Amino acid sequence: ACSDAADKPGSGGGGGDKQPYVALISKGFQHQFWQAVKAGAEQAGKEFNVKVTFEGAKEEGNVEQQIQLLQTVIDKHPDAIGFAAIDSQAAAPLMTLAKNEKIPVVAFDSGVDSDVPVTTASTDNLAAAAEAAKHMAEAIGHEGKIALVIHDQTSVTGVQRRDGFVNYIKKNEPKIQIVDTQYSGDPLKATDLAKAIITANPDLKGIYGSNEGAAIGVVHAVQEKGMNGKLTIVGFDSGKDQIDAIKSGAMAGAITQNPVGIGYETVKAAVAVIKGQKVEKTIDTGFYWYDKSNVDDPKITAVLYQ
Amino acid sequence: MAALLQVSGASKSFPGVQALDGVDLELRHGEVLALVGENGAGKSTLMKLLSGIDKPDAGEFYLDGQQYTPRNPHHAHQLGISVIHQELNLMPDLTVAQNIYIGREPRAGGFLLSERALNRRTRELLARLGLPLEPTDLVGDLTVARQQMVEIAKALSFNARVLVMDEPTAALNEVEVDTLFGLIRRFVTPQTGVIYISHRMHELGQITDRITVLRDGRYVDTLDTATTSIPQVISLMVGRTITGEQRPRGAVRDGEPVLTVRGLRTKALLRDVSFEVRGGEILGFAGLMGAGRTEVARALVGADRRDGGTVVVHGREVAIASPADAAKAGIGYLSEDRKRYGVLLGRSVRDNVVLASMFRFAGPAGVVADRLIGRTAAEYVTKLRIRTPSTGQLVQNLSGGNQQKTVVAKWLVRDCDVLIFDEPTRGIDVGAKDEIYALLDELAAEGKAIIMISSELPEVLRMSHRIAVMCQGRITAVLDNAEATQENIMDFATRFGAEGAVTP
Amino acid sequence: MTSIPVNNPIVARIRGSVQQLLALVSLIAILVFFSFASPYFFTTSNLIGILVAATVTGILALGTTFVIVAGGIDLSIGTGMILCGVMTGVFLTYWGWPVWLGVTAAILFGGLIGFVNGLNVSVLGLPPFIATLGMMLVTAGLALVISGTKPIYFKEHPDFQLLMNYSVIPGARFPLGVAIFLVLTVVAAAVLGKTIVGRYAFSIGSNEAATALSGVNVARWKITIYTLSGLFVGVAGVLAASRLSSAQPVGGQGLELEAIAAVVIGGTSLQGGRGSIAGTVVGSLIVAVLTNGLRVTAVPQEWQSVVVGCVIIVAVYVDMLRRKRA
Amino acid sequence: MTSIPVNNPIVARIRGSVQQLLALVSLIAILVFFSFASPYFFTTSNLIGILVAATVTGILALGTTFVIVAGGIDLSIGTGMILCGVMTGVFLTYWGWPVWLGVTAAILFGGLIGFVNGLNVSVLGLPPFIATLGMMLVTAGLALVISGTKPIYFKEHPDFQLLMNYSVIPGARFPLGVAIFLVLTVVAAAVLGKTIVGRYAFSIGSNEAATALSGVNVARWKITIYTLSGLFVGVAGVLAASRLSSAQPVGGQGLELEAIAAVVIGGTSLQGGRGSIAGTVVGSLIVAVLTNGLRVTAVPQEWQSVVVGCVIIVAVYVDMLRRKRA
Ligand SMILES: Nc1ncnc2c1ncn2[C@@H]1O[C@H](COP(=O)(O)OP(=O)(O)OP(=O)(O)O)[C@@H](O)[C@H]1O
Ligand SMILES: Nc1ncnc2c1ncn2[C@@H]1O[C@H](COP(=O)(O)OP(=O)(O)OP(=O)(O)O)[C@@H](O)[C@H]1O
Ligand SMILES: [Mg+2]
Ligand SMILES: [Mg+2]
Repeated sequence: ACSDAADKPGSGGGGGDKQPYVALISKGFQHQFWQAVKAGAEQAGKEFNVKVTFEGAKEEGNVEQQIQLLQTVIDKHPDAIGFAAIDSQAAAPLMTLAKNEKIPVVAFDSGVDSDVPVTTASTDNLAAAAEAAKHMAEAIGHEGKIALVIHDQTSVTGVQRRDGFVNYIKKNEPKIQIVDTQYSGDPLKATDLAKAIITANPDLKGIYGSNEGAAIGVVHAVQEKGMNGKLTIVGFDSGKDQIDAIKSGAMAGAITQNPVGIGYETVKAAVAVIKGQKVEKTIDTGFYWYDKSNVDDPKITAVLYQ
Repeated sequence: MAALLQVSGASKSFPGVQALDGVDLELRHGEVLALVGENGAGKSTLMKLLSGIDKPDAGEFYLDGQQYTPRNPHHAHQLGISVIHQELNLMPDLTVAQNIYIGREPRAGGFLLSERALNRRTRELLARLGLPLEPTDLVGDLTVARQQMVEIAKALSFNARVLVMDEPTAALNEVEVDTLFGLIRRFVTPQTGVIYISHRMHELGQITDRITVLRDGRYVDTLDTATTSIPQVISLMVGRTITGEQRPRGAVRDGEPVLTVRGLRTKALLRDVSFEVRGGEILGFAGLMGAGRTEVARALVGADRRDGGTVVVHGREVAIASPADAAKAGIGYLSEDRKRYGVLLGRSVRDNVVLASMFRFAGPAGVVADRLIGRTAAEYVTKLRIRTPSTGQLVQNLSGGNQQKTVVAKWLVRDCDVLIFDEPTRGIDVGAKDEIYALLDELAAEGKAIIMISSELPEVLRMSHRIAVMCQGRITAVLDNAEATQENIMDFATRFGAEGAVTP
Repeated sequence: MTSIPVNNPIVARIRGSVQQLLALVSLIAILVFFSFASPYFFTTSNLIGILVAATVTGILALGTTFVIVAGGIDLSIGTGMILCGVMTGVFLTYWGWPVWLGVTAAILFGGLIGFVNGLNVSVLGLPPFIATLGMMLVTAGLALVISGTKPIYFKEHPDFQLLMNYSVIPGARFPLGVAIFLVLTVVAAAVLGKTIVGRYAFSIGSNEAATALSGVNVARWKITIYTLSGLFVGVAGVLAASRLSSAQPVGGQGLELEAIAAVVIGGTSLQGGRGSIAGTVVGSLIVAVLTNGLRVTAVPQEWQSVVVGCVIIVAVYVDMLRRKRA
Repeated sequence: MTSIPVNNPIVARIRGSVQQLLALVSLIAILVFFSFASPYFFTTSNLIGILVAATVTGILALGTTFVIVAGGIDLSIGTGMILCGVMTGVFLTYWGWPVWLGVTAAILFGGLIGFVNGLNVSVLGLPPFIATLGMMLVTAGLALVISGTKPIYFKEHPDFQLLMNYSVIPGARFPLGVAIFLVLTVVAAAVLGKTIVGRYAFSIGSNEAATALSGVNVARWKITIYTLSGLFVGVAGVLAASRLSSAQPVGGQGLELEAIAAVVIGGTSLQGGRGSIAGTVVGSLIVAVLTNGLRVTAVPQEWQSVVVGCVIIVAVYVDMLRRKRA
């Protein structure tokens, strides 16, 4: 019985001659951010009539799991792969493999440090975090103590969103002191963690949360501490809780990327490559600062997810 | 010449218990010394000191006149002391051969084992000892009796000078006891000696040379077996005289059968087992090891799979798929394997005594009446003379016989219509045995139907109104007490082959 | 030479309580240490913060104490809790049920998860590890499927968040959730210590075969015990959702180990047959205090888990030494 | 009517092998199912991919089989593996050791972790769950501390990645890592089945007290067994690092449950005393095939864990039914 199946191995062309197939491997899939990227990718899939699949590591930041996914996908011989590397170098052998199998790769989200991808659709996280730092500094009057709750200690986005923020403060804001940096992207854990930071630093003026989970954790911590309005919170990404917090003034504002756009551009670029068209080496999908003043601006609502 | 083994002034206490208090003991070369005493007298504790499991609080040991201080059981082995403990110490997941030679495996060099050599060596040993065991059988699949044989084989496989046997026959049958005595006689040479602990008084005359008596952790006396009568020993043990009746009081002939079993079958062994027990009657079950008595009980109460057969209680057929169903139908089963199926070792005496009847002590919201439980437990501790500092003592800290009494108490509290006692007096001292016999008589007099499985023929004869004899999974005879003798029971117990099955 | 007899039940009882008290010593030592290490540690608001942080895991640990005492294990409590949170969202937001009904239903849903675990363990006879590992994966997946991998917000019921956060002592910001945790502790202690369920849990954990042969319907009681644990999972899920005023569909994995660790640190044996609710509470608090203290003293996060690991080992070791001596 | 006697050792042996073969049936059923479900599944390259995916967890499961057979448990294998990977990075990249030396040292480092676990369990007498949970936290933290929370790349040793990836069968892309896994399987089976280490593992797991009474130095053998398991952790760490050509300082948490699950699915009892390496390998493959098959057939990711959970429960149940009947 098994031999029936063995007779038709995935010989080259993969998806066959009908619909082209683009497989996206992202860093995660459970968070809303990735769901938004997925939505963008699927939207493009419909538009350009290609089959799109989207998978990510179960635990964001688990390189091993991601490599596993990539391996499985390469074995299916799609017409193009979209890839958001957790660790570019760890993926290098598989990038080479994809190249040898003649499967074009489009990098997205944070880029892949390799010459295999034909293009990269990403946000400059360093610059985005610096923008958050700038707004934080303004909101607290360019002096005082602040703390950071970063969603992940080792991933590229975690590191860049921390370093971009820290470097900006160091370079431009001599009177601002970063007193503590702790790590969790789980809203419940981030809440307890931010509470401890606030406890230990009664004169704290602001906290920066580097993704949705970290940011809403900070918001809840401030609420539970009964310090609404006494602390400046700057966040990252969107989500209903965060948007509500901004509207109510609990949060000063946040940086958002354009996740739907990232997904859309990735698939669009992949389709172009499959058709043999030339694409730019980088596609900047941009980031935006949003706060109470512009949260209802159509340009902003277009890139927010709830 | 110095004694082979000498103990002087050994003392040992546990929280709340002075288990041993200045005990002396002398084992001579070439003798079998009996060590007797009531449950909790301290026999096992003394043996644990000798084998290096526990350290004495005070006292000295001498082996051939030289001071002997065992550091651990391994050290004791090396010095030539081999102990069969009262509780089995076997690895159920290993085979017979692997159990016997654990720690002394034949190697094929370095770390590599030679399973073939191991099994060959074991087969030789078992053949030499005349024990009917298969080296490759898993010990967990054996009955207690066979497990006991594995322990015996293991102890004899050492080239020991002193062999200590703590109630080796508690689970054995007359025939196997004879085999064991043969082994002991062959073991004893002018260089060796045996300490033999047993509650079966009639065995003492058959195998021992002298008898040392302990009472309440103290040394009482040492007597020559040849010039001593059993009542004499017993009175030294318990400090009073005991006169047991030899045969049951008048049988309750009429009356409805309380339990009727028809055509009980199991895949492994039982073939068409049918019998009935009336109210007020004690039905004894006799048979050789592996005859299937335990299996009848387990299949009856739903502990094992049944492949056929009906069970009728008080005239109504009951469906029994689990011991819970059996208990609901009024049938209680006391297992022969105390440690595995009897006690909760890590729980208190109190918890064990009320385990089978917990619902009686629970209020409407499931809240249990602790005070009532405590009172009930205390009552049975007194009634059965369970030697324990309090009802809160963990059962694992009781002596073997007192653990057994605790299990008996559990079923007395439950108050079933049908009680199946599988080796109920296993490890129980003579005095307490009589108490248990009296209790069984009392229960029968109350109109309960009682099944008593026992490997001690005198006990079966003493207690049962009728005796069912089993062989190879069939009932070969049901004898009235009046017509039963040790001889005809043994005859029916060895009716191998198809003919001779009876269906009453 | 002779030891003191302890026939006296009062002496025995005092000795027992002292032993339990002693388990507290590790906790107190940690508390004292951090009080000196940071001026912000021993403040009302921080101590309440610790209790809040301990609430969800603590409630999971309470329920799972029963399962562990009965010789089982439940790996599905972490993700099961997440699923119960999501179900709260479904009942309240998607289906618009009133709060009392939705919350009750979510708690019962937790009971259902436990009931299925109980069935798998006692009727199918699966090893608890496998049965509940399977359930862990199933509940983790279902939480994502049912929520559409998005948090569910309690738009219709802005008051829902009060369940965890409502201040029972005005001014002191002592949240209702913590009060519920305390009440559940008392309930759990009573059930384990004073009722037939608790007795059977101990018996089954101590020797399942002997308990069954004593005529106890072991299958039924195991199902009861897993269901009971599931109800605690349901409560934890509701409170977690209330705290964030949203049902988060991810996470939970790892919480089961944290809860089981709290139980075992509290002296309950994974072999079954031994344990106490008081120990579990102390165990939960040790973990919560340690985590909070390290954060308040701003120990770098990568060192925190090293320290927690070492302290757990030492705390349990010290506790064991004391038991041996007592 | 009478049952067949099994005194015959050959009959017994055949019966034994058939039983083990039967455990394979679930695996084969899953393989057949996916072969029909997707044309991409039953291809050489995908099957090799499955083996590659099974390698790291499989090696962890092999080592931990010994611990579980001996009645213990090891929760530190996942994060311990991560730490061994980091140590490989330290030895090769930071300290510039040659590959053979660095790899050997990293494997021995794994042994050291196991050794410490063994000490904690047998000398301090800690429950294995607590001892190894503590170690899990400690190793997770140390991996971050030592690496400075950054991956370490093997710049100096570009060949290091060949350890996992080198193709032993030219053209077929059959990687060396998988070959190592297969060799280790044979080694583990031999050690468990044919040596004194294995015998004592079974004996200790079956009845620790009785084993000690028989004069076996239980403490020493437990330390040996945990150390052995640690060596497998070391190998897994090196191969994982080689595969990613980088030492990743995070992850690993959760792998221990996966490995233990593989062991238990393979019929090894968590009570100790019973188990086999063949079973563990089949267990690992069931998990790997299932995970891969669901991906290849593009089952939505949120459903995957639901399916895996159910299949694990069913597979173990079916396996148990067969054992009962045999
Ligand atoms: N570990 C222990 N902790 C507390 N008490 C103990 C312990 N071991 C034994 N004892 C007590 O010491 C006394 C002597 O027990 P031991 O087992 O030596 O009796 P025994 O003579 O062998 O009785 P039996 O005939 O019933 O086997 C008993 O009262 C028992 O309860
Ligand atoms: N759990 C078991 N697994 C396999 N075989 C068993 C099991 N229990 C009993 N047997 C077998 O069933 C047969 C009957 O044993 P059973 O215990 O009923 O005998 P018995 O008459 O009670 O004798 P005794 O208890 O003295 O051994 C024996 O051959 C025994 O090997
Ligand atoms: Mg004794
Ligand atoms: Mg029997």
